[in-house]
Amino acid sequence: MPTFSIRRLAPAAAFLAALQVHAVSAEDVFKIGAPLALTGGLADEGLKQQRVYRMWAERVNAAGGVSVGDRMIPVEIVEYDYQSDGPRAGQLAERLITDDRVHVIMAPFGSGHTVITATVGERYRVPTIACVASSESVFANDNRYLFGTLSPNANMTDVMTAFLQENVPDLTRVAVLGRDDVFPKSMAEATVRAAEAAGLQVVYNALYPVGTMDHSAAVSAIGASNPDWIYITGYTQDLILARRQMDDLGVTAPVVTMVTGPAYQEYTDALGSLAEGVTSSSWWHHSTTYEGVGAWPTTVSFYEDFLAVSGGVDPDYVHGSCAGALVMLEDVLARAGSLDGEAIRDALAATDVMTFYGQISFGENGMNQARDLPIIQVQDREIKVLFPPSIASADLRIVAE
Amino acid sequence: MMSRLGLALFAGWVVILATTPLFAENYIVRTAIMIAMYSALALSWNIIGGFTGYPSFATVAFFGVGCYVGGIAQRAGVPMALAWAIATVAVGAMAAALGAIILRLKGHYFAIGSIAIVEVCRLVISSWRSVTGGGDGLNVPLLRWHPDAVAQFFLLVMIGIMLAAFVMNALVDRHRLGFGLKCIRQNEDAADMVGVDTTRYKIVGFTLSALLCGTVGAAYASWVGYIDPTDSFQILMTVKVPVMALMGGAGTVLGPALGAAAFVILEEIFWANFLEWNRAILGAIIVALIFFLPGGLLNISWRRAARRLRGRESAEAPA
Amino acid sequence: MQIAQILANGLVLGALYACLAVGFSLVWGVLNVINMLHGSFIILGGYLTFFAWRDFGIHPLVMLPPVALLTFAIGYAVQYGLVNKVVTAPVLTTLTLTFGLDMIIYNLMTVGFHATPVKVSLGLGSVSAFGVRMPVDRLMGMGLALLLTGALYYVMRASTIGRAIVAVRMDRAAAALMGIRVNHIYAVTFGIGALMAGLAGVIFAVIFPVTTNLSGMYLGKAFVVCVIGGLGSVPGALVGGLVLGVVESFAGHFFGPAHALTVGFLLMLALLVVKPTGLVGVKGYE
Amino acid sequence: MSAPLLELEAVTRSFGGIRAVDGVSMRLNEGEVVGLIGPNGAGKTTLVNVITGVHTATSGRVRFRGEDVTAQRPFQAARRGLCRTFQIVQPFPEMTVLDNVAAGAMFGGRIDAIGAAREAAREHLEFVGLAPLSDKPASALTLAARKRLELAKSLAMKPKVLMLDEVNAGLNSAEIDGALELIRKIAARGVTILLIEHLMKVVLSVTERVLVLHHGALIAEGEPHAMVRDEKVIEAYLGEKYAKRYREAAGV
Repeated sequence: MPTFSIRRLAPAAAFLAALQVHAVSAEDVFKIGAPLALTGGLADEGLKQQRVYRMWAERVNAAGGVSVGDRMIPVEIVEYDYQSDGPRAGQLAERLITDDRVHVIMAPFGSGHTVITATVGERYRVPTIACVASSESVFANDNRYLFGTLSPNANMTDVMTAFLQENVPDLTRVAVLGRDDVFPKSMAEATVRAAEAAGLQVVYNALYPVGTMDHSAAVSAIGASNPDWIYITGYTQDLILARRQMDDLGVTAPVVTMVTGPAYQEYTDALGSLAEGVTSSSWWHHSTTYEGVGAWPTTVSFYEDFLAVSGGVDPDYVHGSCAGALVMLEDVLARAGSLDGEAIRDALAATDVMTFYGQISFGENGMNQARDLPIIQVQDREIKVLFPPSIASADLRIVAE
Repeated sequence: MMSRLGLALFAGWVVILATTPLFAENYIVRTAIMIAMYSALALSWNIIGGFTGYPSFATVAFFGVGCYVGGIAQRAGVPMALAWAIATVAVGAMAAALGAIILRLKGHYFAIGSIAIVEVCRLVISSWRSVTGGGDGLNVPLLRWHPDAVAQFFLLVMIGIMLAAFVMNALVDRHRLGFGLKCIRQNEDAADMVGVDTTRYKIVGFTLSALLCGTVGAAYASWVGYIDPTDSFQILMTVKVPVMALMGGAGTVLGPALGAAAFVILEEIFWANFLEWNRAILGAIIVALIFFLPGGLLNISWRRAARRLRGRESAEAPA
Repeated sequence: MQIAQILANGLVLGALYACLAVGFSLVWGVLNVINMLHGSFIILGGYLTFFAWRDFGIHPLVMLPPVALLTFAIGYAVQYGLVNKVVTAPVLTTLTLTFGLDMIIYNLMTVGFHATPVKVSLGLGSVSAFGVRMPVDRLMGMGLALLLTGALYYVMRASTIGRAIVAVRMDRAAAALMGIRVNHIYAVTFGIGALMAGLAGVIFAVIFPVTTNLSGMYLGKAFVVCVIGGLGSVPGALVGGLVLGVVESFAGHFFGPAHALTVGFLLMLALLVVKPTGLVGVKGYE
Repeated sequence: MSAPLLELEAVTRSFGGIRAVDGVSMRLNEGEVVGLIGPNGAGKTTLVNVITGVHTATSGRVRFRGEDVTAQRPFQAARRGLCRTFQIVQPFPEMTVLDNVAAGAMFGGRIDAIGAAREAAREHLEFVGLAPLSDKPASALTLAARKRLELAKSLAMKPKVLMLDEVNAGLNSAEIDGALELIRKIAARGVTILLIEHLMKVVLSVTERVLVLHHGALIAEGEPHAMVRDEKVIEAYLGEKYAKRYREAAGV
């Protein structure tokens, strides 16, 4: 029997134990845990969250920290990379809570990984704030410690359907194509429900699976159903391809909406003139003009601060929502008066505050109930806000008769 | 066979794993759970990949289907342990049925067939929305205990499955079935001529290699509390498991468990310290493994490594 | 009218699938090695084309020769230096080796190019004839794909290197006796495989977004095309690609996009069982 | 005459257009030692493959102890005691010599426990004179030793019919004598043997009856010495010209 080499492995196990970082848990630092996807498929979104977390921490610490009750204490954000791997996100959430003793966790991008992190948070009674998870299913298993700054999809789709019916004469036929993935799927289904409720005729309704490399079949079918309104959801690369293929196959409609496409700068960069006229609804846009509490009193102040850091790249709803969540936390801590998990949780539940990101007030299931979510459109290579009227900067343009 | 020393050291290792909650933080306990889980998967793979020499990449299909059957059963009110049993049997039946089809293929074609099984399972589960929640994923009822208790419980569960896989390996190794499977690996035609019912033996081997993967999947679903098609059918896992078995020594009884432990520990160390480059480093380890540990950690033979490095296994090497 | 459009979509997509898979099929057929790096070579070709176009304004067509040379060199080096040493080892070894190498290249590209999807858009518009509307860049892509596949077929049939590769595929030992330096030929074959992947990347950069996330998907497609068409033969990859393209296009139309991929896979599984050598494949290796 | 042990009725096997085995009918009785000769490519090995189920007969019947086994699979043939050795030796390379033979004992010979199978294997290794090499890997054996290993392996399968496919090919004369001695000892144990052979010396000294195959068809059958002089057989082996010259020389 060859010599058995388990002995050679023993030192490796010891080394692993030593590696484990010892954090001094003290009451004088407000620690936020942030499992982020810095590598792997969701790396883009993870890096966006990381940027605004650091911006906020620097700005707040420069101003002496956050006020908790009567004390001003510094903030610290503990980051780990979970490599866009769901199970590892849960593992890291546990490490943040048990080893780093964080008071609050910022959930990672996307509804799926948010649920995994929130489940761990719930077990340890540590509040979890999801700034990029919008499908109701994430908040459907009555997790008292989970709060989301994105409003439910239904808010967005009902508002958009109503807005389009008002501004587009004889809008009757709508075609919906969604990506079969947690968030894009719920947006597509919410739109179908909203359209039927508003009496529109849904002439095409299908989902395309993850891993679809080509949309010709779906786009041709949409063309054949000659809709007045085309509504497509998916990640940026799906939407870039879909828009190209619509142009390739000569498929268009008076209103073309793509969800969360135009909200990202990569979309307009990659498509150039093709992005013209594409509408989208989003949770936030930098051209909105809100005023509120916290490190960034107005949208413009956040926008300029961001441009300085990003070298001219515009912030999108991911940046807005996550920065808004942190700003909201300042208000929560002031009301909570202590760093105890339950106190923070109760203060979070009672939150009803205005921020540069917009209104934040959590409903029964922990989701932000803010109503008037901005509707945007690409006009002359720029993003214009069409709704709500209070911050509208342009009128809807019909894409093509 | 397996020496007394090997068995003793393995028992010691199991004791260390089982007692991590006493001397380490939850993060280490969680790593121990992952080690036990991957050891069970690697040991299960060993039956078809190690003993029989059929390079199967279907592990994650068994794991994923185990997750879903266990999760759906639990959501329907079935008690946890029973749900796991149902998952095990269901995955075993699936493996037997699919095995009968793809085990007629050999070498690369079998490997591709096993990968195809993973993709078909993922596509079926993600499009069967009414039952599996499709792309939305599925919430599995959670154990409402104290987190430390939950971690310890699942540590013992995974270690239990690992031991079951270990015992299965040892029994098969001593039994006629193991002998026949090894004949098939060495020379399938000769095995056929010598009287081994190769088709039936391969199907039994394939099913045995699937059973406990189903159990692991179901237990994992109960532990994590949320499963979705992309995470439950990760291509990365289905390649990692054979690599772990190779690292330890495929075809031996202890090899896969040793390989899984070494791989998970190395992955944790590199991932924690080299943030951006951990995937490349892991890749480098795998490449190094191919050249310097041809037989795996259990039978380190520098002679065989030297042979491979000098190109004795290249196309022009004398026969 | 509809049927013509669906068929056209399928054929164009099929030609692209063929171009994507032909290099992979060659390496698998001749070296009996499953090259997990194939997807990453395509993405590498795509990124090189994109950055040349965006930063230096170089038209993708001009990028074909440089990308071809670079990917061939990388392929040759990887095979000669590493894969050759274990090419006679069992399936699991070579597949794991190329998988490890793929993780390294994937990580390098993700750090180097970031995963944000990027795309070359030439704005060539589309053209329509007898009821079928097709974008010019896709037609160009299809034309190029068929041209490249044809060129490879010609090289394999007529050039000395091609004859040597076919000889090695048929009987390695005999080929060696005929004075063919087998290791060199293997490295050339792997290099050609990488070259075809790189060139597919150039074409794809104009049509599809380029991001490292897609490398796994391209690899998956190559598997399916090879099994359907048949291994190691250029016509096999062409037939496999066209059949898959048309099947997915019609399945997407009649069963909805959700099932297009499933139908493609089931076709592969069926063929894997009934005729593992594929529609056109010859009883070569295995 | 009791029912023949093995009976072939107009067995044919064709690959595409070529009829490798063409309407062969023959019988093997218990305890007989029969030779099967014929030029290269006559279809001898294909016939053995058809009998042992490696290939299924395109038409015709194969009966073993009265039971129709035409569609049997190789492992069923082995378990029924219809055993064969390979023309190109097929050992389990990395397994020890002992385990190679134990595999035969366990599966063909249906001994369940590994220990008992190894015991039986030791006896067969003694019998063929390979006992000293029991613990060496099969890949380390010389060609002659590997041929004996094949013999030991098929003996371990408790064969009723043993088909030896050119078991002496590649051996030198001393090794052939050794093999011949072994074949006699096996026959003495009452095992029916079908000897596929080119070496006339072996055929003449061991077999009682000889079948001659040419282009897949049985062209002659009979007593060994007569077969060797049969004109049709010579023509089959050496071609028409020699047959004519032989006829003239013999003044027939």
